Amino acid sequence: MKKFAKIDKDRLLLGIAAPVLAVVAALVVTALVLLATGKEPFKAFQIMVSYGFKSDSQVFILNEATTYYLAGLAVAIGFRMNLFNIGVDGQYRMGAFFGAVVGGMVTLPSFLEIPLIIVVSMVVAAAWSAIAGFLKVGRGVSEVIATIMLNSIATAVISYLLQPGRLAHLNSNTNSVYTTMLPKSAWFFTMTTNPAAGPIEGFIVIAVLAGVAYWFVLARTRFGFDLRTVGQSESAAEASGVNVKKMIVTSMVISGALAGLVGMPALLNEAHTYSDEFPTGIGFIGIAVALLGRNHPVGIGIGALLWAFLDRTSNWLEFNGYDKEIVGVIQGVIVLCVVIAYEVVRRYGLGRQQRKVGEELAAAASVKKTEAQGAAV
Amino acid sequence: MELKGITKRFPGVVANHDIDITVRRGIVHALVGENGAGKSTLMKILYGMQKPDEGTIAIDGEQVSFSNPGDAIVRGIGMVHQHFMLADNLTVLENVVLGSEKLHGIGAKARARITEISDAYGLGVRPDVLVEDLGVADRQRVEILKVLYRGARTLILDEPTAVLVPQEVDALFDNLRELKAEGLTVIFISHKLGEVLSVADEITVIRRGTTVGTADPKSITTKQLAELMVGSELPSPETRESTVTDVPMLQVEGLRLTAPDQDGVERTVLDDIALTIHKGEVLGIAGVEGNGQAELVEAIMGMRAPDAGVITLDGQDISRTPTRKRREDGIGYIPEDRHRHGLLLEAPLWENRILGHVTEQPNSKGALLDPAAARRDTERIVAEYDVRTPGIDVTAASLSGGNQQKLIVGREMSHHPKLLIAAHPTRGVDVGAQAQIWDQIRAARREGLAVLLISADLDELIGLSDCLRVMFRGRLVADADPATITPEELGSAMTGASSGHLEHASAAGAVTGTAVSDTASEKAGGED
Amino acid sequence: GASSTQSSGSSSGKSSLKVGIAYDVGGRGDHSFNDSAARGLDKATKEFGGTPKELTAKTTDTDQDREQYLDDLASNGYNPVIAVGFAYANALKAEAPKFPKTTFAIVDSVVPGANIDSMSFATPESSYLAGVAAALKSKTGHIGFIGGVDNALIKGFQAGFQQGVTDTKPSDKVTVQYLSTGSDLSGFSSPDKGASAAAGMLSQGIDVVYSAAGSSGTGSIETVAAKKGAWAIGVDSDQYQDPALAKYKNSILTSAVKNVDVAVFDLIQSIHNGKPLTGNNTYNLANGGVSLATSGGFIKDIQPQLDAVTKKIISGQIKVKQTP
Amino acid sequence: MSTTTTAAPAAKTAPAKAPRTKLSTPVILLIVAGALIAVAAVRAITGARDVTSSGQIGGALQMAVPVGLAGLAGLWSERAGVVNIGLEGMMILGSFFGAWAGWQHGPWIGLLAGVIGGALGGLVHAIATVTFGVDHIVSGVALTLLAQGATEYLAKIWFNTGKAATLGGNPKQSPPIGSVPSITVPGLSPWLAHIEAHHWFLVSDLAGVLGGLITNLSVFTVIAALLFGATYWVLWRTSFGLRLRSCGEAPVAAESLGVDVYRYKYAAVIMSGALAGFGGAFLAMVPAHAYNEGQTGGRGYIGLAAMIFGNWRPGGLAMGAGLFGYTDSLQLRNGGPAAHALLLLLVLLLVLMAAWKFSRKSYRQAVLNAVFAGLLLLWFLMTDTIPSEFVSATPYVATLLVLGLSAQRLRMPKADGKPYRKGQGK
Ligand SMILES: Nc1ncnc2c1ncn2[C@@H]1O[C@H](COP(=O)(O)OP(=O)(O)OP(=O)(O)O)[C@@H](O)[C@H]1O
Ligand SMILES: Nc1ncnc2c1ncn2[C@@H]1O[C@H](COP(=O)(O)OP(=O)(O)OP(=O)(O)O)[C@@H](O)[C@H]1O
Ligand SMILES: [Mg+2]
Ligand SMILES: [Mg+2]
Repeated sequence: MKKFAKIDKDRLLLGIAAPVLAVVAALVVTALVLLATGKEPFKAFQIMVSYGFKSDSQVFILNEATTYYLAGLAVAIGFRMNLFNIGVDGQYRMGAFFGAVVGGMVTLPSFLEIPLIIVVSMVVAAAWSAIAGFLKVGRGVSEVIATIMLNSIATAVISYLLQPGRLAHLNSNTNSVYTTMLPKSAWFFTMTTNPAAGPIEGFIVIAVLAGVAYWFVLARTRFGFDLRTVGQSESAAEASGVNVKKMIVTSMVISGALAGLVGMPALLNEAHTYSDEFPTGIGFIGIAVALLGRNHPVGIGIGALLWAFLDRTSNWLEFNGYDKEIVGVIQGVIVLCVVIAYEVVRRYGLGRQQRKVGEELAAAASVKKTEAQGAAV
Repeated sequence: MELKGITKRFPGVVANHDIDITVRRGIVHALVGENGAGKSTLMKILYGMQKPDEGTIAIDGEQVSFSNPGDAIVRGIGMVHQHFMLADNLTVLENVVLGSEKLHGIGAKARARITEISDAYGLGVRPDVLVEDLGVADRQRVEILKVLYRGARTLILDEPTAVLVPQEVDALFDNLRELKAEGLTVIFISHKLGEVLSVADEITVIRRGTTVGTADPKSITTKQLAELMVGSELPSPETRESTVTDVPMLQVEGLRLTAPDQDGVERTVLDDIALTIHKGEVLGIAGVEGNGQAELVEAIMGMRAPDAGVITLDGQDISRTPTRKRREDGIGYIPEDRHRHGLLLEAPLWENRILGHVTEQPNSKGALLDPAAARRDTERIVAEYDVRTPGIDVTAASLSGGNQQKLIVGREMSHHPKLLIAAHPTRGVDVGAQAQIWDQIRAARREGLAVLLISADLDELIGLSDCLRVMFRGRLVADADPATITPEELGSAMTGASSGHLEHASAAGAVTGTAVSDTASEKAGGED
Repeated sequence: GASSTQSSGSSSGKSSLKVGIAYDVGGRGDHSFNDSAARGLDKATKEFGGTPKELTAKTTDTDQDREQYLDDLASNGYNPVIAVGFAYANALKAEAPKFPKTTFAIVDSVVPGANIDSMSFATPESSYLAGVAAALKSKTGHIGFIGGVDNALIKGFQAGFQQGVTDTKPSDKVTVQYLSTGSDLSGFSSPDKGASAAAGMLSQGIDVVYSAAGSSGTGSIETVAAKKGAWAIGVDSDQYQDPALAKYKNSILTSAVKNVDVAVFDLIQSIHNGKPLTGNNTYNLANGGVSLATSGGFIKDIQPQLDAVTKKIISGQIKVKQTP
Repeated sequence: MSTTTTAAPAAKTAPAKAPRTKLSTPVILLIVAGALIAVAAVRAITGARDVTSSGQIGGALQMAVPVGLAGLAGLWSERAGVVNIGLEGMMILGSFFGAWAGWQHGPWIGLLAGVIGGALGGLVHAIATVTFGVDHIVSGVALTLLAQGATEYLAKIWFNTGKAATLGGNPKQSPPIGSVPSITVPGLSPWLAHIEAHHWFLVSDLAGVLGGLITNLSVFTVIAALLFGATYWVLWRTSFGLRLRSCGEAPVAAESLGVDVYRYKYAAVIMSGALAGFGGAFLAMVPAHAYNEGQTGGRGYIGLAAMIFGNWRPGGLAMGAGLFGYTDSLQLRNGGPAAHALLLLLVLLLVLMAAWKFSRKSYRQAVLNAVFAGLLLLWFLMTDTIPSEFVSATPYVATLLVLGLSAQRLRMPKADGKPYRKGQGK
């Protein structure tokens, strides 16, 4: 038993080694870039850290990370079975748009209104994502390409419908086009811990629940086992009795449904309408966050927090005379370093384990042999 | 050519340990040893594909060091690998000239040269066909041509006969003798000792990564050679006491399967297959790989949807049931390729124990997994089936092939299947594990298990089966009684040279195919 | 390191003016209203000294982020704090009450509040004038409008322009082409698309092309410049003066200028003078907030007609449409 | 089993393979002619002249080149077994560095810099995927992210200061770059234009298409076209190409014949980056005269789709890029009406498809196609334009439709995207 514990501890250490390695590498690269462009790197890091840990920063980061986390989960569920859902971006926008439209049309008590909006959003996003799933299993179209095209098509669909006279209104004062404002009953609750820091958006609770559900389904259910099996080896999954095609569509649908949650904090906690300033591009952040977190629910959380931290501090860097675009460099380098580091560590771990198993077995064999010889004598 | 003190370590294994071999020019030198003994590794070292950790190689007295196969090729060494090294989507010509374009370019001159060599050795290779359109024997010839094209004087053939039927083996040996006559050196690897004795001039035996001796093919018998290889007496798969009942467990009728090939053209891969396996019966299927055995297994497993036909398991029509349900209903499956179909290599052993039986006890309760119970049961399997591992949390990839296979067998047997589909159950498994697996199959059969056995090892097939069928181009073309049939006779049917019921003819070499019965399997069952 | 911002410019000794500005997506250098705002800022800084602080939004920003920009600026003593773009409306609504002593401003939107200067621009009016100029200059009677992205703002440009053309020459035809749609903002930054659209128009016999398309407009201006006798009309700033377009300036008939710089400058000046501007300030033809550029002198010959129309618009005799 | 004796049994069950359906030159010409007739008919019926005008074809060509170069870049890399979804990032690098050198030293140096910039991106992708064995898609995504971050940062520093700023550079845009020379065939071009102006059925259409291809042709476009030919020649006619392709089909086999697979993969991926860089530089210098942030606009991905559409072959890829360039240019040039005319073309296509399926006895598919054709025809007849929002989605819808209709018959290099480690082949 002691042996297993040791192997597990090693695994944990190795698991942590990768991201740490990557972040360090990213810091080094960033420092070099800053130096090369004539800026002082250490002051920049210091600014980032001190600002990032202020209490209002913390609230901001939590709120931002909530959205990123959901996007990360949506992407990760695809990654877990080798599906690259690049289309979370289009999916969450479609979902949030129709959620906003439906929510604006009806006024119900909160306990009905909010779930209604969320469900509509999830269903629409899932349906949009399912198109890519069906194209993949039915016509063999790579989901990567299909979802990229669907992102652009989603943009067209939304901009067609988001017109005054169709499903939206024009505010001629602001030149902004928006769907009917959600009734107050659709506003999600917020929590205020420190008035100066602003409220924490209540949707963080849903995000945490989604993370727990993600973990539970994958690690503890038969369905999750089947899903992971497909991700690890499609052929073995097929032989073990998983209907791989069905699983592809199912997981695209689940991924899409999760994507349907991504726009909810912005809709239910912030804007209460879908307007032409609704945030776009979060799906792509989700990819980065999922990669950082290695598709693990806790890892994704850390990735989302890191990303939000970098976003937050980028403003302050700009404030302090740095070009905030440096954060883009940091983010790019971190992701690239992380994926490389994970691979290196994974391979090292696997090789080490094989070696260890070999050694232990050899030791066991020689013990047996000497025992046998002893018995013979 | 002299290899001295070669040592090669891989994570977890010492593949070669202080090996010494001397090969003289112009002879056929055979290298024998059981699976995993380190033969291929040694040859890859000689061919520059692997670097030895220790040791030296000398050619004609001159010490050499190869950093890649290119260096070896320059030295006149060529190798035909155990697994085909061909690009399917390239033409034969492209496959042959690849890497040696300097010799004759990649155009007309190369084509002429290929035709010339092909004619000289009677290989019959067509340069402009895509490799994917070739059968195994043709591919083998392309491999040999590749080596000859490079002007190799030393030819390494790593288990070239594994996928060939006896007649094709004879043709190959004729080619080898011709090469030898031309003054070429051939290093020949095989487990099939009869073949080795018939073609080799010298034999080196490797056991557990080291040379244990050399033998003279003229004076040694196969039995002695085998014992040298294994270090003890050879186990045998013989199983003669019959446990066959007359209760059918699996019945397949009129099974037809078509599948689109690369061009999208539908081809018939299974044609009108009919067979019955009774409780307690082992039905062996012989056939050259690629004649539909894999598809038959997949159709029975539900991984492919047949176009026509009825499959009945224990009286239940399962023709339309999904794979998972079939497994729950009692089909156990030892797949042909354990890495592709049997394991999750990067998952721990206990998760591999769940694989394929996730809906069954003790792996899950309702929709939820029961990891604790699964782990407990994995411990049990590890102990009962002698899986050598330090624990159940190591990944499947870190186990050796034999131990991986024992885990799979243990897993499948733990669910008390009614029907076991065993495709090459002992392929790539060492002798000890092989015997264990055979024992387990026999034991289960005694308790009424029906087994569909597919194997390329004809001795295994003959020894274990109660009844034999031969598959050729998607059809069951012949049947035979394992008690009397010889591997040669079976081999002849596998090439399609004979069909119907195969009777053993005592006249040496003569194989007559005389069909006698219409329901061959019943007949065979009754005979036992 | 960068010069410390907290020093509030005391070392310069000239002024303690600290101007904070939060641009919309695109930021300084977008060839559009952000750029124009930046010009106003630059002019004010030159005149009154002080230390400006510039922040820029991203496409992924939510209201939360935008609030943050304003908060960072206001809480660090910047006054005024200028939000460029209607996307800041919600954020401003939340932030302005928190800093009653700070004057905020927002471009292209109306946000009520005692400490808020809402700057709106009557761009349809200047586009109307551009339409008049186009109609008078076109020989073929076929005129083109290229919009960067089909949002409400750009549709206002389209509406005014079309009206200007048809009011002047009812028989003239206006062809409209947008480069991208909805949240796909690439239409503002794809000169190649601008060029394609312009080429398509030229081949249909269109000889005056008005592009309200951010930096995509450079593509269309360039394409139009390659055809003899065809005119391009620029937008937002006087593109005749744009160094990046110096090669083609002789084909730039005029530009429908939106003087965000004027508004920004006005505001900063008012703070400098201690009398902060607040409330709803509309910049239109009447007060010179929007105008038609005259650089190059290509519309000299039609200036009388233009002036007449301008008068009518100011007097309310002509009502310019906001939506097509 | 009946009572027959010996004899080779059942040879008929596995029929001899039908000859591979390869597109021969006459067949291709026939397809092209058919397409031209169909388009000419659509023009005649709908009156949407832009469908075959020389301007449209010229515009399509210009739109197709960056996509085609991206696709070609993908082809190089995937033929060597490395999936390259980082093309977008490499194009960004190409446009950025191309413009950076271009505004200072002219378009030729700019082109060189763009190619080098793209190649550097390729190098990073190669290091990650080949040396470190990172999943190809993951690495590509990460690379694009990095390229975006790095160029945004550098643009702010390089284009927004000093001389660059005075010449019109700013954080989003480089100063203008000098023009790339272009070619117009004297005599022939005007003559074709003359014929085109008559709007004769088919003749004018043909003249429009030819005219579009030879009028005002940028030298960079010519180079790009040559690169297609060169790629075909290098990959399918030289030993270098054979080795490179073998790395994408069967790297272990290649290794066993002394091919240094890593080296070829590196070469291919760097070449891929260089081509994508060319595509980016083209964008910054031919249709525009400056780097603009966001200029590549997802063309890297579209290029990949074009390559898949083209079945990993230069000819097919050129057709895919052409299709994209055609729809994109059409929607930009003439918006709604032209896209509306395309509907009719789609109807024709679906009818043909239905007929073919019917002859192939897959009735369900035939009916499905026919129903779709009917619905589209109805749409076509009931309206006379397409909403502008959907017009701009035309290229994406077209790509998806085409992939959906063709994807099953495609064949990618066998080891494409698979990890390969030296000395680990079994
Ligand atoms: N690339 C590798 N990495 C790690 N271990 C390896 C590698 N190649 C071979 N081995 C191991 O080295 C040992 C010797 O393998 P080798 O292939 O040489 O055996 P062999 O005698 O050819 O067996 P077979 O008869 O099955 O072909 C085996 O345990 C094998 O698993
Ligand atoms: N390609 C490979 N890459 C890495 N490790 C390998 C590879 N092939 C084999 N190994 C490792 O080599 C060891 C032995 O594997 P293999 O299955 O060949 O052993 P074997 O000697 O045939 O075992 P057994 O005697 O049980 O059949 C294992 O630790 C396995 O993980
Ligand atoms: Mg082995
Ligand atoms: Mg071997």
